Amino acid sequence: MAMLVVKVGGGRGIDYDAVCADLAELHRLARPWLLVHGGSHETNVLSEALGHPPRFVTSASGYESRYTDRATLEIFEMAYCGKVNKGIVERLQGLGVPAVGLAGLDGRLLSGRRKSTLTIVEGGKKKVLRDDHTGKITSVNTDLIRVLYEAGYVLVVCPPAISDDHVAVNVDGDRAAARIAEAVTADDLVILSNVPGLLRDPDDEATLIPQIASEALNEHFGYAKGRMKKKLMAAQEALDGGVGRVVLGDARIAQPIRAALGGRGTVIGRPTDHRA
Amino acid sequence: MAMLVVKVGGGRGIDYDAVCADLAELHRLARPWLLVHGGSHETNVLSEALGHPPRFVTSASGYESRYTDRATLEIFEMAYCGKVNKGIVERLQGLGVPAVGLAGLDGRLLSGRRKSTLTIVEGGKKKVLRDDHTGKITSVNTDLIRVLYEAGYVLVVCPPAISDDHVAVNVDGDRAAARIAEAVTADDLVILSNVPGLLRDPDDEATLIPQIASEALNEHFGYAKGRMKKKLMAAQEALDGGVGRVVLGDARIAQPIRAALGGRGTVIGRPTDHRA
Amino acid sequence: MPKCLECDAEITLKADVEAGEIIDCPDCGTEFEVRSVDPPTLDHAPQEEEDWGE
Amino acid sequence: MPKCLECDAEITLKADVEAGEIIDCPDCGTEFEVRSVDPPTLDHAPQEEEDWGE
Repeated sequence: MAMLVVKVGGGRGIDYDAVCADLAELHRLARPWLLVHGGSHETNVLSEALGHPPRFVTSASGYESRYTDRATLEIFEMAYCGKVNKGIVERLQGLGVPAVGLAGLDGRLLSGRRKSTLTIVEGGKKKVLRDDHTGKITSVNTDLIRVLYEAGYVLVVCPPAISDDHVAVNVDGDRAAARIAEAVTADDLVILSNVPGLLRDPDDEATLIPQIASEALNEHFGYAKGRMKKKLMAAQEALDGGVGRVVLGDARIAQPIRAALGGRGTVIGRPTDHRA
Repeated sequence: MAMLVVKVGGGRGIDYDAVCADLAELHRLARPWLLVHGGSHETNVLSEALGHPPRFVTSASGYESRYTDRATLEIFEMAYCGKVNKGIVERLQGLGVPAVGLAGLDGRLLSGRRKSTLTIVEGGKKKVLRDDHTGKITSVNTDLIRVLYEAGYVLVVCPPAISDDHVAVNVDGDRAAARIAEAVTADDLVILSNVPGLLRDPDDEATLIPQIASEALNEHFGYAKGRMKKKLMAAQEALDGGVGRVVLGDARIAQPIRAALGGRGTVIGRPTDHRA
Repeated sequence: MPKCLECDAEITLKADVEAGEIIDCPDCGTEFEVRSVDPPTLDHAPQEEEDWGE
Repeated sequence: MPKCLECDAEITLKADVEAGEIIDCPDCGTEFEVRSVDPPTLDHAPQEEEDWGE
């Protein structure tokens, strides 16, 4: 049975109980999966509470990202690797899933190349940020994944990754999921977030785009703004990496993963096989 | 080579860089070890900053512990599993050690029995606390440890454990290290903290007790107050579990682990073999 | 006024009594936990397990 | 006043210039990063890598 990679976002309104219940059912049905999760909402709340409010910057080429200085990185780790990761592991254990939570740091599960500088536009000025702990994933430690799955465990993974110069780096969770899906030759990558999928009009959930062929994905980037743009980039990278189908699904509905596997949301690549 | 279990406290003034450098050297010398770490100082700082100040309670039988309601447990996870655990893994990776950070939750590495109630004395009154997420370790998942060590990885472990009813529970780090040392049949358990070892007079570091025979340990409980009392309990449990030697060492000195292995601190059980 | 669950003696609760507090029956000495103050309800105090925790 | 590292033209820094800011040489258009404001020192602007991040 090919591996299923599921990415669940960390935004507001994500129902981890429903996601975990669905994952537990898939585990019971012997469908192997690996979960990658976010934690941006928790990180924002924690940053504010600790008097180090999040600073989002827009790169010269228009991408928004969290400026991750050392203090932010440690807050990021507390939210992602501490609260969210262990909260999910606790839920899954309670549902009979032998879950193991790992950050990309652990055993160099996710290695990345740290960007030495980030050029941003802020207050009408172009600026260079130097101590941004951000990177791009260059490799996935499939050996560590294989060892744990062969021993019967199931992985719950989150950033940060670790750079070649051994520094923890914040990486985009959706693209991390895509790289993992590619590395484990997953058939499906399901990306769940607090929106139904790719919408022609972001403010109108009725404008959901149900199906996009791989080669047509490029033409749809125009519909995506902010985080959705990164999800499309992730989908493109997964498809390029041999993943057959990427589904952008809604994390707020009941049985969100099986709904996505059944074609609910935006299916990119291989159309849903309704006989399965 | 028998396993060495090292416990490093989470108190103020712990020099994780020195501890990690020492561990990396031992790894280079092919001396297998497993690290258990604390994080109480970070947890206190975080609790205060989040407006949920730590509440330490004293049980009817005189033991002090952190009252761990659900909110405290999540702060505890952020500090232990997020900041401290991943900070140590990051340092070790930078020193060439293939470290993997796990909480006791992960893969049920540490299972515990949750105390349903805690009877405390506070403000001259005896009280029952109900939603205390505290427990005692009942079993260690040696299978998960073996799988990862055989694959060449090295473990960095911290609480919480997971209870039989699948709830994350705060467990005493020193006693967790003792149970792990017993489970992996370690020769040595080194417990490092921000004191030189067991002192006859806690305020005078010159009153260090260098050597205690296993059978004489009981007579020395009188010298221990607060956290040190728990370290002696942990030492007793490790010795009862077949661990040959427990050394209470100072985490603030250079090469703290090799100093402890060389007999510096309070050696309990098998005297230090100076030929080794 | 709540009654002792063992010997039926009447137990007067102090003004500053709190939920969760443990009190003893003045007659037979049995320990009770004040489960709630209003209305005052008592329950046998939980059996004290050896404590531990971080 | 700092000089352009390419064409030696003099580059006047605005009053609100910040360390890390990128400015262009008015003559040859080369981009520089203001490494420090006082004393004003310039360096070639870093080559822009495709960005990413959470």
